[in-house]
Amino acid sequence: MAKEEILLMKGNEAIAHAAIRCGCDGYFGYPITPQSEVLETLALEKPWETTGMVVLQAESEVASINMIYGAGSAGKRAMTSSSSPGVALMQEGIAYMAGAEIPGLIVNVQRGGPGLGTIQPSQSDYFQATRGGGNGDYNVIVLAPASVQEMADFVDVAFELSFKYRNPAMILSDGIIGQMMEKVILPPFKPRRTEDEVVRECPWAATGRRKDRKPNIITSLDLDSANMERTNLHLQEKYAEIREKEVRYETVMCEDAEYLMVAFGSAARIAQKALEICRAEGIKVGLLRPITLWPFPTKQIAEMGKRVKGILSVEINAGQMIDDIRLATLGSTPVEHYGRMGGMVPSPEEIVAALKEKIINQK
Amino acid sequence: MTKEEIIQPENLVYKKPTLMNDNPMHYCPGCSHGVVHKLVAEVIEEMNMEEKTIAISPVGCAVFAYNYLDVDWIEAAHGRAPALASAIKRLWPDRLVFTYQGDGDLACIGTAETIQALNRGEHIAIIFINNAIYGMTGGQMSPTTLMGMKTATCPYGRQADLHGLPLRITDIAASLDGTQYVTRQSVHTVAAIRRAKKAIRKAFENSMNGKGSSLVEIVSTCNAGWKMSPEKANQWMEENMFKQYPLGDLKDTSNE
Amino acid sequence: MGKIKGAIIVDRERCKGCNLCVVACPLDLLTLTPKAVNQKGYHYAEQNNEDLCNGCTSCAIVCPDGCITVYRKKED
Amino acid sequence: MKEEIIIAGFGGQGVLSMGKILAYAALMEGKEVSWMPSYGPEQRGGTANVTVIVSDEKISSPILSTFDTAVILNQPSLEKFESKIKPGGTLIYDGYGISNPPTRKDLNIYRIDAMDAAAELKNVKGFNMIVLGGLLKVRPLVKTENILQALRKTLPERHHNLIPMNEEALQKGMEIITKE
Repeated sequence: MAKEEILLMKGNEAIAHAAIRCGCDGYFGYPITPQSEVLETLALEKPWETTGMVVLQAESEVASINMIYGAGSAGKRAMTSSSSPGVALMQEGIAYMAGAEIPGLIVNVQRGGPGLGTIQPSQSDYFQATRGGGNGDYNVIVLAPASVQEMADFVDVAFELSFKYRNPAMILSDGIIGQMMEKVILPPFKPRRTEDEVVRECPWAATGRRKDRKPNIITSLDLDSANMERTNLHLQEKYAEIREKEVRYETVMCEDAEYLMVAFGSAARIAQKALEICRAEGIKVGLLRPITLWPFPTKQIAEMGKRVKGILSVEINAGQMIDDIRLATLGSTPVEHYGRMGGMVPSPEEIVAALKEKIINQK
Repeated sequence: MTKEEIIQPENLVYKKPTLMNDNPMHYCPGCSHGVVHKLVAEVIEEMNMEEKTIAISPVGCAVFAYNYLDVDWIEAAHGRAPALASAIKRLWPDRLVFTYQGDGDLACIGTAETIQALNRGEHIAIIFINNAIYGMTGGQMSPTTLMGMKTATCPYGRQADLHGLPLRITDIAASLDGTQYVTRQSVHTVAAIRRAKKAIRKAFENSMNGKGSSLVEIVSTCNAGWKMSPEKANQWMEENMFKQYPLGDLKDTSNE
Repeated sequence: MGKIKGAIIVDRERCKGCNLCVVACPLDLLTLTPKAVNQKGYHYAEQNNEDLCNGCTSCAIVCPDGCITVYRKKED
Repeated sequence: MKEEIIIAGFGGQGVLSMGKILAYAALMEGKEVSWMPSYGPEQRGGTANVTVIVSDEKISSPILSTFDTAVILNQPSLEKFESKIKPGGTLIYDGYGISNPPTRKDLNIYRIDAMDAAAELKNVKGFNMIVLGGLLKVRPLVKTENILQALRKTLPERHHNLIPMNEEALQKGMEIITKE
């Protein structure tokens, strides 16, 4: 393939191609709408014949996440993808990974819930993704792509962060970004790490005990509470460092904004159209798009909160991120929510109307 | 000849394997786990795979196996060891990858992972300790608990209508096209231990020779859970367990 | 042909007194200490007759905790 | 320029692939594009629609509630989307199976009897290319040669022998579309 070739593909397909190109060692997944194209694309591309990447259709999401846990424990770059009900099943494995400090990538192409819900897009797994999701005090690094290009780009970003901090990372997408086609430039090829590189870069991994070291033991268990508290304190220190260093966000026309919309992923795309409509009417609206949902751009939103007359949190859910916005602004400005649920997607016009009703026209 | 004359390095005929460290094991006195741990360690040493072994421990009594054998270990979520092993073996094909699981872990919560990994013919070995009870949580009924056997959750004895029937998961494994070697052994006598060791060796060698999956069931005692002395437990096992779980190879296509 | 003589060392502190070696010894040469206990409170295994041991290793093989080391020498 | 298009019909009519070929051709002309399908559990049948946006500038929302142009291939889709076309916009519909034709007076309405034409050409699968030809006749968003180029890019090699048939279908569509 020529360098920098501009392609047209679905977000799900972009994830698969990016995985092959960014040195991913293994993909383990289970079919579920609307993300099945990830596994299908990998199966079609046969990366095991080119890069040596392993692709396996597992028996369940439970098995998939535990394959990632095993692969990551052995120092390998491994990923899975699923959609909301499948990711709910994976929470146990993700908690184990967080507890044992195992890197790995989970892609959630969200659909509406609760339960089996719908196959249509949603952002209602925000809490699950940003609060940990499983048991215990932990966090997962969460990236929210808003375009097919970002679906491709964030695979490597997520792996790098995941290995840097020895923490699971998630790409929190949804049926819109997963199913839509846009132009995309795939990332350049990066070879898979060699055995020596894995052993050198992951000295903690269970790769076979060389004589010059003690056995590497990967576990999240410690029955000694004092030890377990130390482990937790260590995790919290790590999370503090991630909060300090890894916040990513994007702003659109925030400089002169009197009102602010905060939206992530596909909702940010729709909100941007709403912004265009508002600006055409002379309403000074800005948009802040968190790219990392955890760590959340708390400081930046706190700053904006002091400058604007109100904030609308635009989410394709019942109002989840709004909690983080309110925690960031601490009452400095009114914060309201607009969203749709159950697979319904708000239109730009609905967002404009909500902005006027809930923020601009409030005295 | 004095004892001191005999106890000389050149006269050494048996000691615990080097891979088994000196950490005191948390297993109850007389527990079969210790014997199987020793066999696993001996086989790894005899195959010179100390530096190339990635072992997966379960949830259950063997959760702390990683404290006793000095190889690299990963402690899996309950029942998921075969999923971890599948991924690891595919990503590290030259490593010896095995799981060590009990009946609660392998035959109950992890049934899907067990059957699927075995039937995919993953080049892994599964060591299955079947003592017909949940040991670590205090002796509750497991899928392999015998009919009439009393446990904390079937205190009046296992009954078909209340609890269902004992699961012979090793027989299921033998029926799978993906398995090469499926055997049922025990470690209650010197002769049985020797046979069990051979079985573990064959399973490990199969996994290194790309010969599909192997399952070695060790019909074991849980004397504490069964509320018997270790000696009595062995006797009870011979009289009761072996009827439900007869010893011997159920399938061996590793030489075909 | 010379007689084969054996000797064992029991790691008393690791021993949990499970009695399996006692049962396994074909010559009935092992017993648990009637009174003495180790630091964990177990009556540990010891040989009741050191002269008769032939170093067959049965006791060591069945020991779940790997407490027994066996030596064997042919008498000249 | 920016054109916001909805293409809607029954599943199996080639709605999604028609949108994809249009988007691909626009992409090759250096345009920004987005292709957002309705997706459902049905593999065949049911209704299908796709929003295609072609623009000189970066596209914000791939999800729209109003459109510049609508290509309507069945009655339910006409009922759903007629009201969502911007005043002065374009509505193209296939007369086959439409019992209640469009009524709005503020639109440029075109009829294309693509289903009949496809039968006539003995190329039922060429239906969507006939429609696409009609669309390009009245909304020349991309060059025909780039549509053919896009077909070459998106069709598997073994189907490249079908490209001349598709070209014929495109031409047919351009010929038969009529303004109402």
